[in-house]
Amino acid sequence: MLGEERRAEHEGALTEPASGRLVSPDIRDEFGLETIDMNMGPQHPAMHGLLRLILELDGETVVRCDPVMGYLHRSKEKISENRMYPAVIPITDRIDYMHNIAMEYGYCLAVEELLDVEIPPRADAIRALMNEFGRIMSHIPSIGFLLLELGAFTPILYAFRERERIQNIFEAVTGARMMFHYIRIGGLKADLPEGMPETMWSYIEGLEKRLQPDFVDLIEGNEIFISRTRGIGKITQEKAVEMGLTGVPLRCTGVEFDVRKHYPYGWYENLDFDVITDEAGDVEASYRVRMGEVRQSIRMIKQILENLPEGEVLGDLGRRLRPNEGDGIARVESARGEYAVHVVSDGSDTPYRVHYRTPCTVNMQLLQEIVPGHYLPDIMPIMGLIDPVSGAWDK
Amino acid sequence: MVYLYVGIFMLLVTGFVATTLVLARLISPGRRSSAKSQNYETGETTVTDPWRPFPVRYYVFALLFLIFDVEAAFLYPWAVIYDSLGVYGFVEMVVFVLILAVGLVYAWKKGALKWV
Amino acid sequence: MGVMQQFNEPNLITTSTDKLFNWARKNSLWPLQFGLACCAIEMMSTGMAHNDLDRFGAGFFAASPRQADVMIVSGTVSTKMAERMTRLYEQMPEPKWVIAMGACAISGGPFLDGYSVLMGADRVIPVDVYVPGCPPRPEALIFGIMTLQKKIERDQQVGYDRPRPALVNEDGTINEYLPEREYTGISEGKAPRLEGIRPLQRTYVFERAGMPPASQTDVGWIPAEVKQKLKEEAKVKKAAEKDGAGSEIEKAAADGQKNGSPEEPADPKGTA
Amino acid sequence: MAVTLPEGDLDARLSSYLDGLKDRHGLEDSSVDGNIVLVWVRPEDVPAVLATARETLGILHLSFITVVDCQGSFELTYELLDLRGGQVRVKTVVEGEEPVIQTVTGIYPTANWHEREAYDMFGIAFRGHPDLRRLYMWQDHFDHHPLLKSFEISTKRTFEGLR
Repeated sequence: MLGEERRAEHEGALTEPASGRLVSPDIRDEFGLETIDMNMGPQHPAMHGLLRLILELDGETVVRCDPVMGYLHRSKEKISENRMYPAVIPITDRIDYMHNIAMEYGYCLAVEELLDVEIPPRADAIRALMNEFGRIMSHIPSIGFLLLELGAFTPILYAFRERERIQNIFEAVTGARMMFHYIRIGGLKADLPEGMPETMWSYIEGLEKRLQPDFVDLIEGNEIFISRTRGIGKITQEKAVEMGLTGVPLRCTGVEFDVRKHYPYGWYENLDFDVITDEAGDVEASYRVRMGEVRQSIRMIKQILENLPEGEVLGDLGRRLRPNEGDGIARVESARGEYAVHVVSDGSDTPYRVHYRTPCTVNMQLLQEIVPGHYLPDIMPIMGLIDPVSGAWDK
Repeated sequence: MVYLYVGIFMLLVTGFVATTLVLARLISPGRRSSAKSQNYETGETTVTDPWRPFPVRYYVFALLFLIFDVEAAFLYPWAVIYDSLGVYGFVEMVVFVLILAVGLVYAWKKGALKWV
Repeated sequence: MGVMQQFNEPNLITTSTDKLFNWARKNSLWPLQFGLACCAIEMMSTGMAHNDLDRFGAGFFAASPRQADVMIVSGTVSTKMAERMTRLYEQMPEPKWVIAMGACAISGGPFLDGYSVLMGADRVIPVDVYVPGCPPRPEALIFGIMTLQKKIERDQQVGYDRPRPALVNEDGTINEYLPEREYTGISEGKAPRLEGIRPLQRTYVFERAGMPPASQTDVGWIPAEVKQKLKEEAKVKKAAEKDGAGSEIEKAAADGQKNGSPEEPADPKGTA
Repeated sequence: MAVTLPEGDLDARLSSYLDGLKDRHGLEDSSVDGNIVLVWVRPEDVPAVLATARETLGILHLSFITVVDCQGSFELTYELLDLRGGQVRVKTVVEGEEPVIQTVTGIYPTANWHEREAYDMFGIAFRGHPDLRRLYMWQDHFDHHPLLKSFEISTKRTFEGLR
């Protein structure tokens, strides 16, 4: 058949030839059916970027799912080896372009651990402040994307309205809407413009009031949302920890692990917040965990804004950063999970090797384990559960 | 006399549809090419050939839908002249609906509605 | 082929219907849902309520290329994605345009020295409008779409033909974009740092025989006869410069013209 | 079916990890500073060390596997977290251009894609890996491993001239 030679050509992409086994073998004998292989390819609205899933379908049920990545591989690690230390920050901005500030934070912490330099407290506080704003800027649109994939168009409009307002705040503070390049090794680029804490404060109170009517009432009791997400993409605690998941997919199963709480860094020691976990481990639980984390971020921002320490913002390290030999590892809690950077330096101007542990790469393994057995349309909510960003999983 | 209006209406509809289709066919600067005629699979070549035996569930569902769609089509004209029919028309329609309900129950029990 | 395409040079029928069709095509541009990277997020916020694309009729992002008119290449095109992008471009119906959004789609952007990044979408498909920025602001994308609409206004149905994408050979099959050029030991393209900055010779990491020229747009858009005219002019100017000893200004003018970026491609239709 | 996470004071746990690992296998050298247990191990008993770390010591999370190309030998770093503040860093050095090392997917299934990425970028083959394919680059036609130091790119910048 035509399919046979074509599949030989794709041999590399498939783990083993389409097994042809069906979910319910009894139908097979009557009509001699076989499964069909299909591409949910790079250009697909629900794939959160460029991901190709080779699905083996029996009717509507997915029998086997094999993700193929690399369509947005931009060789960030090779470029990071080719630039001076401060020049790598714009590259890290483009790793997870929904929560950029955490990516810079992780890299700068790793290099600061190499240089073991002292960060002024005001810089630490503003770093945590902007990090939490970035988390809200990333969580609310991901809730919007989850709902958009289930067919509801209003939440994404509200989500991007919130995102526009936070982007205005980021533009006032850092100068850019998305690629901030704001956190520098040893501190920050510049202090907050005056009058900024007041605008942040008013925005946060407005957001807190708007959160309930715009998102929670609209989504929580919705019949379609419940029927499409409850029990879909169920993960047990052993499986989640075994697969190395971190961030929302891990916390929605009930395992309480948050890098800000258990491996504290920067200003997070003297902030009290609690780690949101849920028991069910399915897509609806991930929605609740994300919404809870937005509330925790609002609470943290208020604490930081209340007692913002004084002092200058950029510890001076001189123009030429040349850390001594050794390797610095730092991990940061980004909106998608534990993001770790391992910088190996050999004493020269450019890092010898930079390894980015992006949470999306690891959380994507969920697709291979969890998707088989679900219906084809259930892949969208599961992608909403993981909420990956293609810049992060294709380093 | 009434059927004249229906005839004009039919003419208008087919005329409108015909002109739009023919006009589109004429104006479009269509340039055929073999790459364009490949079937679209989100940017990739198809992994297996889609022309292969398809699960029978879809066909069974289509049949059931057809039956009850036609039943609904019969209900409309009946509902329009419902008041002039009196009890006799009402009983007649209830019997009709009941027969089809029996068919639905049979299909349900047989498991035709179970979506694997 | 449409009935208009039988004529091979613009005549009364085609020019008079041009205005109507261009007006219709201009105001209902359906972009293809082709978000690659960070620019896709900016494209989405352009499509959302705050700065709206629906004002230009371009708000409906068609999921499949069969219904799309504009392909907004928003993000980095990796070499693995080049073939898929060409296939999507081929599968779009005929009056189609391409907007290269963001520095990565224009020329590789911040990933210039990456091994797996295609240096600009115009290396494989002809691009109409470049929207610079990394990522470009939503207003910049809207300005890009308005420029495309101006371009569509001046469009002609039979005047010229779009160049064939680089990866599509004559019989229409699309071959994989593979940089066969040996990678190791080609780092001679370093820019001298100290004395006057010479423009860095474009780093043809992916140059190989039969591959497209520097950019599909420089060459693609000049119809054959106009290119012929340009060649003769250059030859004439070189001859004039050789025999006339010429004063310093004239030589400097020639010199300025020589190593500047390749001169603007002449407007295909010669109109203003 | 809840997952039990290690409790108790951090330093006590770290020292227990250290002696747990020490008496099981002959380690070259190991040290504890801050909250990190650094352990150097020969390549062949990496799976054994990780197995004891997972089963007996209860360290559940393998954060990442970093490969550093030291021009002739590869230095692998397995970063293990016990999700409550402790870090165990298992380091090995593998000689040779095309090294082969035992896989740890059996113990930590999350290592599946980390090892595929290491194979794709450095060419290290992991014996026993379920499906060792390239993760990012093309499957065929591309027989380079991009992150090796020998794989030069065309715009290698040098900074001697700068102050």
